[in-house]
Amino acid sequence: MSLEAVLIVAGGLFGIGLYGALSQQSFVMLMMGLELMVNAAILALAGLWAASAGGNPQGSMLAVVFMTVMAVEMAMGFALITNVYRIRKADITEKLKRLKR
Amino acid sequence: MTPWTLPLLPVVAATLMFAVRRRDRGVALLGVGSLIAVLVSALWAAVTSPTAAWRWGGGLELTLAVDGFSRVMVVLIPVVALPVVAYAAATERRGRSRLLALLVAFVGAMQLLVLARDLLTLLVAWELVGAISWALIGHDWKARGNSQAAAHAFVTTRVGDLGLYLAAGLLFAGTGTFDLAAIAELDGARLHGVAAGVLVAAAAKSAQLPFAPWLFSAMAGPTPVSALLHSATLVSAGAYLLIQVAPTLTSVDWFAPTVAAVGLATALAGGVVAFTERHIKRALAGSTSAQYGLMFLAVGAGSVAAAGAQLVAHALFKALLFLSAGVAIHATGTARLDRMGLGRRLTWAAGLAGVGVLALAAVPPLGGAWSKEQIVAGAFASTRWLGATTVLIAFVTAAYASRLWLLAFGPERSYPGPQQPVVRPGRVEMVALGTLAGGSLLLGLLWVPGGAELVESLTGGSLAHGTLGGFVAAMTAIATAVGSVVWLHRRGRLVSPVGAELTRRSEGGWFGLPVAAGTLVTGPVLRTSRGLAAVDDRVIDAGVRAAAAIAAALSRTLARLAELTFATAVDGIAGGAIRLASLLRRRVEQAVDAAVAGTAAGTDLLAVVSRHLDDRAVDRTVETLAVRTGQLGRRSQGSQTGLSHHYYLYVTVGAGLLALVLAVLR
Amino acid sequence: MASMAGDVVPEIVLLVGGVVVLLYALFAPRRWQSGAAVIAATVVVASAAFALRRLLGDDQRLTFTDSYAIDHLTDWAALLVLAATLVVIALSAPWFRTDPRHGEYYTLLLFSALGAILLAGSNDLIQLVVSLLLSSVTGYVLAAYHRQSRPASEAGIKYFLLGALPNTSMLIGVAYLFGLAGATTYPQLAQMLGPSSPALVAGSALVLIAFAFKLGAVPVHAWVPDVAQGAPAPVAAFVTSVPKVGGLIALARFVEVLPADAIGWRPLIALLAAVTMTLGNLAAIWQDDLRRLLGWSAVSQTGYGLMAIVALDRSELAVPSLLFFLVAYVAGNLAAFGVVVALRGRTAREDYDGLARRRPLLAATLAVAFLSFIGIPPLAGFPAKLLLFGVAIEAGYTWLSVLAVVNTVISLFYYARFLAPMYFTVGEHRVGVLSRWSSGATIAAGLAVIGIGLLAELFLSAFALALLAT
Amino acid sequence: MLTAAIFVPLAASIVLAFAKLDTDRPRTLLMLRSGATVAAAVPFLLLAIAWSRFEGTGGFELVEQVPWIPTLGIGYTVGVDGVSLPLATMSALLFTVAIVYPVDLRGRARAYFALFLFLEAASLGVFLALDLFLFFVFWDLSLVGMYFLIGVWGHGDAQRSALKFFIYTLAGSLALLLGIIGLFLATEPRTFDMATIIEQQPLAGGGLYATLVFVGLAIGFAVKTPLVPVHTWLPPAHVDAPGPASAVLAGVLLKMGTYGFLRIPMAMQPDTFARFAFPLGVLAVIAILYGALVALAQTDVKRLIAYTSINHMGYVILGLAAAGAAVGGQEAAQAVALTGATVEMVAHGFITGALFLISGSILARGQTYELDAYGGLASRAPVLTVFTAIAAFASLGLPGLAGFVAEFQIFTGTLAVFPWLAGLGLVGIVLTAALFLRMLQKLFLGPLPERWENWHDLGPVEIGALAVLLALTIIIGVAPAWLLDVIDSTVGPFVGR
Amino acid sequence: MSASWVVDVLFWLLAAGSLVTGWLVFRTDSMVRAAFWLLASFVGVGAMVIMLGAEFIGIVLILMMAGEMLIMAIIMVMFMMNPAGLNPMFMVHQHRASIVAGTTAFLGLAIVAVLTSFPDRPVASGVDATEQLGFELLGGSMLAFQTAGVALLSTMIGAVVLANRQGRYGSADEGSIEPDLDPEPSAEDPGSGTVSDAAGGRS
Repeated sequence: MSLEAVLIVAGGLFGIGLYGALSQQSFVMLMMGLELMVNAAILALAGLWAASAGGNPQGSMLAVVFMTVMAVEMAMGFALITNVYRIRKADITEKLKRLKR
Repeated sequence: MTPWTLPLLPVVAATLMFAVRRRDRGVALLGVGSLIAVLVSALWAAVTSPTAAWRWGGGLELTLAVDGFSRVMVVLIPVVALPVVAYAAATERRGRSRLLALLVAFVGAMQLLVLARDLLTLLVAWELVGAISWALIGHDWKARGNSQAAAHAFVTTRVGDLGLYLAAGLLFAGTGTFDLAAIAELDGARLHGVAAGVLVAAAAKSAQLPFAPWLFSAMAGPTPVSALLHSATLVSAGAYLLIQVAPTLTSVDWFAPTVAAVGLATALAGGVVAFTERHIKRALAGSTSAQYGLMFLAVGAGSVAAAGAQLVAHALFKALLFLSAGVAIHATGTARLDRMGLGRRLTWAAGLAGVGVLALAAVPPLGGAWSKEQIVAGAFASTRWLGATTVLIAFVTAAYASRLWLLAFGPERSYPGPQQPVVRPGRVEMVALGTLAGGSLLLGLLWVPGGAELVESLTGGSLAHGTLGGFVAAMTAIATAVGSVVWLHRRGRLVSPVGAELTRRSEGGWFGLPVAAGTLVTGPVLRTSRGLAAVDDRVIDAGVRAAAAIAAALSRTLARLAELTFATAVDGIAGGAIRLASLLRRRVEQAVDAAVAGTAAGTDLLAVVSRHLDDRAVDRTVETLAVRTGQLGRRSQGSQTGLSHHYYLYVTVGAGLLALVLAVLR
Repeated sequence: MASMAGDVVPEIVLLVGGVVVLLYALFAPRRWQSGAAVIAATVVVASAAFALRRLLGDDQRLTFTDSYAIDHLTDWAALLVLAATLVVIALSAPWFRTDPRHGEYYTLLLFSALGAILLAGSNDLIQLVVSLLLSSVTGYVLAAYHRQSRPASEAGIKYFLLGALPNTSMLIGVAYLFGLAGATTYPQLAQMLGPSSPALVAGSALVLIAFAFKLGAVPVHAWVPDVAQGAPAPVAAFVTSVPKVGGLIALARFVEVLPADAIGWRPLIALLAAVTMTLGNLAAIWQDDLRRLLGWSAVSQTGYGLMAIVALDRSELAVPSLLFFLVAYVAGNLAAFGVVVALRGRTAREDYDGLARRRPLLAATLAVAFLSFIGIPPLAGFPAKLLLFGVAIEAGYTWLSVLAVVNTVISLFYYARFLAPMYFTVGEHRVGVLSRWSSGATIAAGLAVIGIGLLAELFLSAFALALLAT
Repeated sequence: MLTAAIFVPLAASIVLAFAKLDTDRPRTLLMLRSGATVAAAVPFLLLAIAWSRFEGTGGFELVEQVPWIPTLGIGYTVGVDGVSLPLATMSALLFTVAIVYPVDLRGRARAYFALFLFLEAASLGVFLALDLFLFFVFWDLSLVGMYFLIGVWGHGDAQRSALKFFIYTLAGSLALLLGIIGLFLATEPRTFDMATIIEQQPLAGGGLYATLVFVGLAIGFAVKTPLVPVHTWLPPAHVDAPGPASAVLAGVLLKMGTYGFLRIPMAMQPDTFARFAFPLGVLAVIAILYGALVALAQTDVKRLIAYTSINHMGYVILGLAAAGAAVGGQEAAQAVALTGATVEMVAHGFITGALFLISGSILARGQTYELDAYGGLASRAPVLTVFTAIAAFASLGLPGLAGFVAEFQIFTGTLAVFPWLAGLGLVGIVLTAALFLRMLQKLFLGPLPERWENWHDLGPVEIGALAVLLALTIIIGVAPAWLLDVIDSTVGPFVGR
Repeated sequence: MSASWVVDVLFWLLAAGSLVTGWLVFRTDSMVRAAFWLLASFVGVGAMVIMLGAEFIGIVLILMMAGEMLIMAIIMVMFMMNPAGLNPMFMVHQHRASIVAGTTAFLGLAIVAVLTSFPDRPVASGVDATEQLGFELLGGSMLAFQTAGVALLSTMIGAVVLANRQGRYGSADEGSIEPDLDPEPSAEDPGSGTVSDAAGGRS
């Protein structure tokens, strides 16, 4: 369970998450991709905290902040999706292209 | 009293005349009166030799002086101008006040010219004379041709003015002053430049080859205008300048020969033109060129004094001849020599004109003969063959002079068509003619011993001692010429003599020189001008356009290549991960694609470039720089597809590039 | 503890004020909802007063165990943000009059301003992340605040989507930087971030991407025109200007931490500046929608602003030029959007025909804002451009200045596309205005644009004292 | 006093912009016009007083200095020397005349006069500023003012022409700005003050940096001057602008380019300028010949005059190039060239100003600029004819009129430095003669077309306005000492005579 | 870090688990199932975090995700079409580019992981990370903590504003649109109460 291994796994999660964020049409699925990316960040952070930062509590704090980011983004995302679904009946990105050029 | 009176008095008078132009009598009186005043002050100035200066600042100063030959000129000008203006006042009807005012102003400008002691003042006067002559020549402006002729005259003489600009600038560069006397201090290239400038200026003003044809255009003006222009003013300026400056240019070895050559050529050519021309004023104009050619020849031969004497003599008889021509034209209503023959009907006029013609033909004891003898002497003193040529010129001169008189004022020849009653000249006209004829006769006094010394002292030059051989040769030539012409006249072959076709090759006469000028100078300039204007409207903008187009095409090419690279990367990696098998085939395909697309892009670029370099038909007002930038703008807008997942791709690729840049650049 | 709280009084005032507004909005009757605007304005003024006091106290240092800088930059950012917020409040009050959730709007506005201020002061990765979060999340809601407007909802979600990806990606970057340095505060980072390594490159790149989002710089620029066009006009004015204040100053602090000899942040920022200003200008050329035009021009203005970052450490004037640019830009942007608000959201180009005759003052304000963006003296934009060009040249980036000049010329074209119909043609339609308040605030912003230009000394002499506290 | 010269028209402009006036009433309109004229004339009077107090010490005089942005070494500094004083005075006079000149106001009289006064303030500011920053401020403001003048009161494709003018010259002015910044960055301590920079000579060493700065400045001024090939903005701007605006554009705004050359690169980096003097001279000769040749082919009277402006500004640049070149022992000639260039700026202002005003009058009466549409007007409009003839002859450099003094000096000076360039440039004199005579002939001589039977001669206001300009043209042509001495007081020290 | 093989095996099992479940999120036909796969992935990561010594963080992560996924599932059932995966669902765009991007990101981060020599500063034994976090929250990072709190508060307000249609005065959305261009609409308030295209509609 070396640091490299942790970071590689985190990289894998990040890659999967990015794939999801880029490829999914549905807003919800897209956000799942984003969550996986946060997931990866937390894992990497935990690894680095444990191996390279000497357990600096700022790392823990950072992890809390990461989770806050995740929570806030998800909540806000859902609120916005709800809103846009209500008046636009849009649940995939392709339906929102009025604002362009 | 300063010399300023001489130029300013006429100018003020002219202004006044223009102001009171509604009162005909007042204008005429004012004109004549002012000229008399000028004459008086000129005589006074000639005696006292005053000087004056007018500071312009910035290192510029106008300096005037009445000394040397200008003592003669300041008197000569009003002397000639007076009868001419009186004649004009008596004969002209259309725009009389304007004409008189301009004539008087012209006298003022000319006075300034002869008073000038530095090149700046000279140039000022030189150009003013030219400009007023434009107004005088184009006096009858309602006919379109006249103003064109005036413009032609002005522009041609202005080419000569460049010579003076050149001379003035080089003189200043060399010596820090414009003083005419300072020319002697110059050396090297600047001296040559000054000499060339002076020569060009003088040649243009005095209607020497190759500028001679402008005098024909100048015939568009009323006859008094021609009389004044050709005699003591305008045209004489060139010869006057040479008389003033030539002595300081002796160190320029090519100057004198060139001046002589120009004069010689013009004298001969002008003589031929005068001999063949059917239009009386044009014939006289040709003779003017020829006579000034003679003066050039004299200057070139080193006989400045003879040139000066010839200048004075010519001024008097040429004014007389032009006014006579005016009388003749007035009498018959035509300027054609073959329709005249007024000898029986206008006896007095014919007689007075005869005086002028004799002077022109250099028949002793007239002053004209004296001065020509001096020129012959000078030429012989220079080189033998120059002397011989001068004798030939004397022959030609006598020939056309006698032809002119015989046709215009000689015994009436029968020609087809009804005899028209002639209009008789009025008293003022006859007085004017008489005055000038008197002046010409008076010059005969030069034959009196002491005349030579007087001329030498007045011009500051020296006269060559004439040889008897030269004199006899010249007299023989003149006599032969007169005799031949009379003989020809009897035969009725004088109107269209041999060689007429040669000189009248074209409308403008002068051996087709105007046509040549048109083909060689005016035409190309105008064509260039129109071409450049077209270029300016299209191509300079098009240059900007082409640059923009190239930029756009480049950006397009780059974008295409980038797209290609991106696609290649995407497809390549994805293909590798998903469908290994087809990788090779696809790669090859893509390479081909890339090559094709690259070529296409290149061709596109080339096409755009060539189209725009050759693009003259595109709406010229279109500012294509903006248009091209605008197209770039639309292209940029195109990136904003409105689709979030595209934006996500931008972000992702952008982040990758960011990392790359961070890693690579420092 | 008390002393630390005393360091951030302006921020606390904003926070408490936001809560007060929220409570008011929850309990006040509907017809008194507009009172929330008054309270919010009062809060802003109070906060600004405290910020001014902190500025005049001239105590530039770090606080909260080095995680927050209370130097002049933060104070100026606070004052600028608060001034902008005040104008936006004046613009919003009449605009949102019909909205039943009128009150909460101001809470979010105040919190968003707070986020921008905290962002400007962030001197720690943790603080940076949360400040970005606060600033962004409030922005999303504000952009979508017209809940029955299709464009607004679309703008909101696009803003969110475009923000979520960079903000998420940033996290792993922050983790790397933390791992490399073993700490999160900037002083420690500056000390510990050593030689170049892939983690340093990746971490910095991912954090910079988040900054690019906040500033609307390439490659995360796409939200700007959409939000400018779709969001409620006062909000558009707010989110295209206020976060930029916090973002640019935070970016300045961040890049100062990166070891310049290990990674090429300077050329990178220069490149971003170049691409951003060029793209923004090119895309703006044919816009027929004023708000969208302003959005694109906001993108290009970000590019200009980044020039000051490029010159950090290489020119004494880099920080003053950054601040002055922000002041000039915010004033101009508010004035321009203010005109849109005052004209009841009028945005199509043909609707501006002959405006100069119908509404001369508003037309003049828009013209002044445009000319300031172009950089015509003596308007505020001119000293800003002068300084930016100057510091870029001094930093050895002459090419960037030349490019900026070319871009300025291009920008003239699209501004003139609106100026010309306003002044040169005769329009026949009626032109309604929103309210006296919005017009007044707009014209005040326009006057500010002129005044800032003329009284540049006032700002520049003060900015000369500003430094990045370490 | 100089400050007042700038700010009186500015204040008047602001007052007019906000005044509530019913300009549809003829009485109000008359009052408005008179008021604007008075406001425009105040700077002229002030500058005339300044002229009387001018001592000609060689440095800047009547300096008024207030710190403005001391942090950046920027001050509000105005003052005059022998070059700027004549230019500013000429500008003030030309503005007064242009404002009083009748023109179709399109029902927006208030804005017209306000804008004109604003433009006057900006233009005077450019000539009077002794601080690079201030200089640039006024420089750009003049662009804005002219943009609106052309756009609103122009005719033809006015909007496009106005935009082209604005974009083109803004591009130039931004190049200039980069140059100014370059200069500023080189100073130590940092300053925008012109006198200090001239004293410091910050870029005396030359090198790439100095060259780049020079190139920036030169591009800026060349566009404004304009030199071929960056002149294409000028013809459309002139043709579509209203007559008085054209007069001001040619008479005042173009001078800013040449004045800028003299004031900034020549004075502040003479070494670099000297290195580029010959290429600049070549460009000038190209402009001279090109402008004249293209003008010769024009069929549109205003375009024709516009192109002669290019030609004349070529003379100015030629003189500047000669004066700035590094040749030993020709200081006297260089001084003459520089004086000539300055006189040409002043003279061209009066002459071309008059010509453009006349073209405005012609348009107002004939509704077209096409030369072929006219002819024989001399019989219907003698005053117009005489005035045009004087202006045209002045423009073609006839002695006794202002243009000659300038051109003679320029060529005299240049012949000492660049004889071949001067020789080529002289051809321009013949070409201008030809083209102006052609113009006179087409407009006024020959038979009168029937449609102009009822042509009105100039009105009293027009006569008065033009008479002022032409009288000065003649005065300068005949007795230029008062002008030349003032210019010489600066020029002499400038070339180190 | 413990050298024992048990830990290694456990780690790799968890790693493989979270990666595979993460992948399955985008490979399932049902959003609800996707949500649970995601939860599973998070649980794996949480476990790994705990193994790394940050017990508190790991547990919080798991708990939080559990709650969040439940909410997510509910929302999906409420709003989205095809919530329960009744029909096969595979809605993707720019698929290849996404794969490339994901792969490249992974490779890039793997390079970072392998090539970077992170400083070796392991956690000192006997340190209670949770306790330290507590001190950090209320000490050094207090401002950040407070800021995060404000962010959460804002999120709550925002979510309510956007998602809740009923306010204290009836419909909370009515009139939440741009003002009309015309100050006095001629017809009887046609804009209010209906969905408006007012602003961007003219794009």
